Amino acid sequence: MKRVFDTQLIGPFAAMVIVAVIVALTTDRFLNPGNLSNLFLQVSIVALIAIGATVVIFAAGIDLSAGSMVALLTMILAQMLKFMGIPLVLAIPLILVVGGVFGLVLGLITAYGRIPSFITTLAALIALRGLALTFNNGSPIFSLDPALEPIFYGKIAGIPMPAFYLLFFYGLAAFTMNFTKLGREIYAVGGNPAAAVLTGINVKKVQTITFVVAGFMTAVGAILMSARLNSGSPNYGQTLELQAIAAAVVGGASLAGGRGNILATFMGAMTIVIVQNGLNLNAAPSSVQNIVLGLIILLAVGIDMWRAEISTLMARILGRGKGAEAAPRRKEA
Amino acid sequence: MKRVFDTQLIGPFAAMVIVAVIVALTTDRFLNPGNLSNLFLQVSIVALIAIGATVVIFAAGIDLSAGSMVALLTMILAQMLKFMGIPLVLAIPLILVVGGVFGLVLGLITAYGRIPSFITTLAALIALRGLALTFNNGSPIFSLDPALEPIFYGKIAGIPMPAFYLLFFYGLAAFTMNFTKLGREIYAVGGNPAAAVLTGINVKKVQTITFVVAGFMTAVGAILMSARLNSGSPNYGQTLELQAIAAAVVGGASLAGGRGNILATFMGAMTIVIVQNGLNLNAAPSSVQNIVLGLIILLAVGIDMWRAEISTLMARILGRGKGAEAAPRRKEA
Amino acid sequence: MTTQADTPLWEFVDISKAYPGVLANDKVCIRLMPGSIHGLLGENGCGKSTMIKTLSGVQQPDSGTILHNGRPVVIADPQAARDFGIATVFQEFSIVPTLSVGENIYLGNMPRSRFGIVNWRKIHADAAAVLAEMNVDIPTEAIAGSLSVGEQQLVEIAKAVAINAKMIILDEPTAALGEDEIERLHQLLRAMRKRGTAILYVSHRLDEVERIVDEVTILRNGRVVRASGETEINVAQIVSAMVGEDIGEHYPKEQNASDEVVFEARGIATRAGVAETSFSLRKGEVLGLGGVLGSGRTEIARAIFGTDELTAGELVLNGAPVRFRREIDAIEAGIALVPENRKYDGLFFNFRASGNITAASLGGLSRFGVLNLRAEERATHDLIRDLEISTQAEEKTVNFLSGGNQQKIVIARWLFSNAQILILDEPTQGIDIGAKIAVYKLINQLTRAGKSIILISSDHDELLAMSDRIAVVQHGAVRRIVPASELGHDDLVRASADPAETPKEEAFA
Amino acid sequence: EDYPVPVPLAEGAQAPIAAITPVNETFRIAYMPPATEFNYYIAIGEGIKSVAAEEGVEVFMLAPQSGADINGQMGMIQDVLTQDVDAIIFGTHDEFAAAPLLKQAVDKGMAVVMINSDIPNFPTPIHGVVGYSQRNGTHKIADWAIETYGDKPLKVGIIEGQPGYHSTERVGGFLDGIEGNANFDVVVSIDGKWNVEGGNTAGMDILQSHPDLDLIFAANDYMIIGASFAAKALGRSDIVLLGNDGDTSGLEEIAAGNVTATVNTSPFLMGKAAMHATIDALQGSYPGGWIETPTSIEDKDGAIAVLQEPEKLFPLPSKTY
Ligand SMILES: Nc1ncnc2c1ncn2[C@@H]1O[C@H](COP(=O)(O)OP(=O)(O)OP(=O)(O)O)[C@@H](O)[C@H]1O
Ligand SMILES: Nc1ncnc2c1ncn2[C@@H]1O[C@H](COP(=O)(O)OP(=O)(O)OP(=O)(O)O)[C@@H](O)[C@H]1O
Ligand SMILES: [Mg+2]
Ligand SMILES: [Mg+2]
Repeated sequence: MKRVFDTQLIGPFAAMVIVAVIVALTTDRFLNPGNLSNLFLQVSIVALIAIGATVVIFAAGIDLSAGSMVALLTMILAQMLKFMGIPLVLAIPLILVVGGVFGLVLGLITAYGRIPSFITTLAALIALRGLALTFNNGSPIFSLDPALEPIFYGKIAGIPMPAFYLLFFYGLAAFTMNFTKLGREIYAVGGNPAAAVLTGINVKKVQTITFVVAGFMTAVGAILMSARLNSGSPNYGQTLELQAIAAAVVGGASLAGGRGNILATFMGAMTIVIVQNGLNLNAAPSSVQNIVLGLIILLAVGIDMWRAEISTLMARILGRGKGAEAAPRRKEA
Repeated sequence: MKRVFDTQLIGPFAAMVIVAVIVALTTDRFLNPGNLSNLFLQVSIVALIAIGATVVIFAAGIDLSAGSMVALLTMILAQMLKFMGIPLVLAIPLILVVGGVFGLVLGLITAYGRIPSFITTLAALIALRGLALTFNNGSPIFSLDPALEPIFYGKIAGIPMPAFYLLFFYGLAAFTMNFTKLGREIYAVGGNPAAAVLTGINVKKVQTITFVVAGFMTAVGAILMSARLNSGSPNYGQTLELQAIAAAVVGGASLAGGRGNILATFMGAMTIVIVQNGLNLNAAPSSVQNIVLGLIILLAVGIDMWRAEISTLMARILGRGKGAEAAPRRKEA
Repeated sequence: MTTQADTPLWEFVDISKAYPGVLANDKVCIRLMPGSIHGLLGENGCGKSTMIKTLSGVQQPDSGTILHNGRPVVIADPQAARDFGIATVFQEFSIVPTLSVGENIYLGNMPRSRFGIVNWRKIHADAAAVLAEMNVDIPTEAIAGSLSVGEQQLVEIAKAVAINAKMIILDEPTAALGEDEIERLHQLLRAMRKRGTAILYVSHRLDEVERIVDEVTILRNGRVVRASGETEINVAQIVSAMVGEDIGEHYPKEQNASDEVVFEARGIATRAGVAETSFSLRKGEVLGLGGVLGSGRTEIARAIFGTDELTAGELVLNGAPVRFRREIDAIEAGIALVPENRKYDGLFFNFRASGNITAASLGGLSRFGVLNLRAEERATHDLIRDLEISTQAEEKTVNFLSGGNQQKIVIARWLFSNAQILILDEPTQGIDIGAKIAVYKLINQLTRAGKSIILISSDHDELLAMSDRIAVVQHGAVRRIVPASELGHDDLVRASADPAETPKEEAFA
Repeated sequence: EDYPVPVPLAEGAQAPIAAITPVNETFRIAYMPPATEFNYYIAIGEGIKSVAAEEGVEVFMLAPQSGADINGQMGMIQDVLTQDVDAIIFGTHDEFAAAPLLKQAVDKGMAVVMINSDIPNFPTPIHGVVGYSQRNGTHKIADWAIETYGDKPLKVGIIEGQPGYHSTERVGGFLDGIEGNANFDVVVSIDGKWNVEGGNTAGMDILQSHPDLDLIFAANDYMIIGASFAAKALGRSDIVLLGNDGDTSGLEEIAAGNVTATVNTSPFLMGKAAMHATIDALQGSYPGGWIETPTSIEDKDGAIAVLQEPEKLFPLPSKTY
């Protein structure tokens, strides 16, 4: 467990707590239980998609396609439920498979086609939204299936369903990254792909798998989105990929790959959502929300990057001389 | 001149011509002079912003902020013209300075703050649009100044004004990149920053300059956008940064930095616009436009990446044995 | 025809491998016997690493047969190679800098429980045991990227040792090691040989080849020019076989030193570890810096070059104190640094020779910021001709050139900048004997022209032969300066690695 | 009266007014439009605020920036649900997404009023709907166009908004209006993404592919303003340009002669009506139902007349007319 809850979590955890305390000080509505359970609803979709985004980043890739893929998948799900008469119990696994297959295609193009993932997924960001628009003449499909809503809004023992998905998928992801061959291979591929090849790791396969994971988690997010909004729309999920990447980055994942803790991504996502919640509770305009989110991203990465300088500075302020130890420098991504 | 029009231009130029021929075959409206002059109007804003995006990419950075910065700058310009009574002749240089200063700030954070440019400009992408929304309650500002429109729609000797801006700025950029110390240093920094430091190049300064260029060119784009729509709006320029990057990439710039020809970016932008124009002339829905644009990006990079394999294949098809020469491989970005 | 004991463990027959445009291996045959150290030698680009990649399952040969204990087999991938008991230390670092030392050692081969769960305790315990066996003191929890280059190379070797292989392949394992570390590696290899391990060994350091290798195969242009047993293990014979001609003196040293002091370091120190270092450099002199791995020679170079800020002391150039706030100040004062890793710190692979050669002199090559491209081409052309660099360099980007040509281009950069003082940090690392001699001749040419050189080299023979005086560096400080002629190989080893003064964490325990 | 007499909602769509239980002494009301990107909703908000100031009621606005960000809007509604808010005045691009959350709001005793809509059967019962008839407004402008230009054959282009209720209704109303008129020939219909930039691009595109267009109808004022620049650029000053909204900037463009006419829907007045109705609902004096706010067709003269009454507009005109 020491391995899962390692020191890399301290920073993101501290950031989350500090932000929560600040928000709690500005409004007493924050700590109200109803609001706390809201946080899980709010964070769920982006946090689940961020698992995939983070795994791709661990392997030194980037996935810009999630937002458009969510739109496309909600449209496909809506099409299946509303116009093709496919029952929900069948449609859901099908969507998960479709998401995985999209990820597989992106992964194959990236890994075996040797195209930088930024390009592959940028192309997908553009093309998949186009594809989403080809369904139902580009109109949203509303009112899908009453059984869909409880998937998002349901509760078990008073705990909102999304909390369980988060627990399950983050648990699985943390286990995989820390205790399985695949997880370690992902870090190795991200840390030094050339070395990974020479140690017999099938780098292209591992890279491809990370995109399959991303596609699958995007499908999970798309199902929750459909359930929350009981509809599919080619406009859904705009900038969701950036939010997912932001969560990973605020959680300390290095865009250069090979470094980071998947649980920190959850904390990154929570930090962002707590800030947004706090701004909502204080009725801040959306302009302020954007500005604050931008600054948080910058600050989170900045603090991580300047750790050595900051600790030197702290040491100096505390009068302890040059006690600070230099942290290994991140590579520029 | 051999240096400016080098072999790197052949591919993007061929792509542009092939696409133009295909479009011309599908509709006889394409070669109509009115339509051709329209192409310059269509391409101008994205092609001018793409100069900055490309220069940043040459130095191995990435600029995601252009779209939001356009929105903010159109709002600032509108504010100045409409509510602050600043005359146009003063407002335009001011906006160029403001754009340059925004670029400077992003460059300083990236280079001296050692934050990956993806992060800096992602934060800016989010925050600058928020900042744009703080002007005029987030509402667009219309009917700015009658003298603004001719900047975009005016003609000299029947040639639309944007053609002159393109000529001027691409000329200047091509000259700078190929014939000046700064241009060479940009390529050096993008090619190997560590080596650049050891050859006495001020890497941080050069990186910062590329962002100043990007900010300045974004301001040029914003002025044209304001002139085109005679208004400012916090919604303008959405995904413009991606279109600019797409132009650079279709033109063959390597995201890993150090490689590419600035004039090829113009051809990349033209290729994209010709395809869109062709689809419009054939009344294709916007869904198809997105899908085709995604595929073009993928194909352009793919062909560049697989050059060695393709020429081997061609040689084999033409029965010339293994005459193919190895092309330098791009690094994965 | 042979006895059982003479059956090769591995036999590689007529292995060919082409890359686009080059036939890197042309019907290469090698026989590897258990309990024997087999040298695979040849000039840069002759196909050694290509052969090794094929043997390690990284790539498949275009044609040829591989026999394991006499039976034909296919080494499908690196995992298959490992299953055959083959362990490889590759020329390119295959350390993952973001992972721990322990994990690196077992990467691709992690001990796991029945349910496929990674057994971290076992990884660290076993890794610690391997490092102990190698007599290396590195914590297994350390992040590999934070280690020094030499330590990383040792972890690299530990990866191969950990497999307990029947055959171990080492591709230039000593390029980043000092004399002391090399000796320890040799001890380890001798122990393995005794255990019956087959060893394939690649090095451009022919002196160490002479010391350890039992038999050699020599390649030229992808072909075997001397098979095992056809050449005696002595440097002169090996060299003539490699290069195809007799090259005479290996260290063509010229004495060009004068008495005029051009540069002085007076008690300089930096945060990177340089402590109270003083020395002087004379016109036309080669001052060698000798020391063990991590003794801080590179750091002294960085301090002189303005990369690291001085915290004490001063630099004196031509009698006047100077202060370099960054590299460009040093360059403008006529100081040059050829970094120890040309690939990461030296070359611009996106440029042809011209861009690489002029990179440090763009200011002088331009007026009002506009470059004089014609002058650039002319100067490049002349330097390529004078330094006998491959003329391909004029048209193609430098990633197509051999290591020796690449190194010459980095040095040419400083000839073009007209530097008066050149710091050469491991200038012959990883380049073949022919290219080394070219670099030595270049050093002579420079000193003859009145330029001064600070030479950092871990090849003691080279350092002793090419230097006028040698400064012994320990813990970031010059301990003493001796004329090279008064120092023998053994003296240098002893002087630089005085065990009484070497704290445990600095070198091998 | 502050607003026209409400029309009853569809069977089962009316939430009981009596069940509204305000929790605050001074009412606290959330105004939650689908996006801040449309000036239109800001204008409605100003109407709401002006009444709030008169009546001493607290009101705050919470909305995502983009109308496409429905997920973001749902998050905001959720955040408001856990607060001590007495009423929600909302508009949304996805009724079905909002329904479950608004049901919770109704169940909690909040007053829930939908703005800028004419939907009689919201998926969950709510207390009121305020807005003009989307279909009638554009039907009227079609009638006006037939009357003004219908004496000769016209080729018509349509710029739709992004697909959804508003686009369907407005375009549908226009098509209903020209239905059966032999002189109106719709030759092209494309998406202008509701904004000026999109309208400009769409205008450029349809004028290039159909250089013979005589009339363009766009589903909002922003898009027709964008299209007007395209027409000007292509030297088509003769083309008839019709919009919808009565946005101040739209009216000013009409007054300047750049756009021909629009459906004036007076968002500022709509906001005032909605706020009055909401306060009445909280005080139990609102009967429930749909308040239809009036629309009118304004050409150049009409637009100038409207602009001469700046107190009914937001934002204020850029000059006095
Ligand atoms: N991946 C590759 N693609 C194309 N050519 C290659 C590749 N790898 C090696 N080569 C070429 O194959 C030839 C043999 O290279 P190899 O690396 O085997 O030489 P080497 O003997 O190991 O040289 P050195 O002593 O410098 O390490 C060289 O001409 C080299 O440029
Ligand atoms: N740019 C750099 N930034 C941080 N650390 C560096 C840098 N360059 C070198 N070092 C570190 O400095 C330490 C000492 O370097 P090194 O081992 O090369 O010493 P040295 O005495 O110069 O040895 P040699 O020259 O024999 O290789 C190493 O840990 C190395 O990683
Ligand atoms: Mg080699
Ligand atoms: Mg060194």
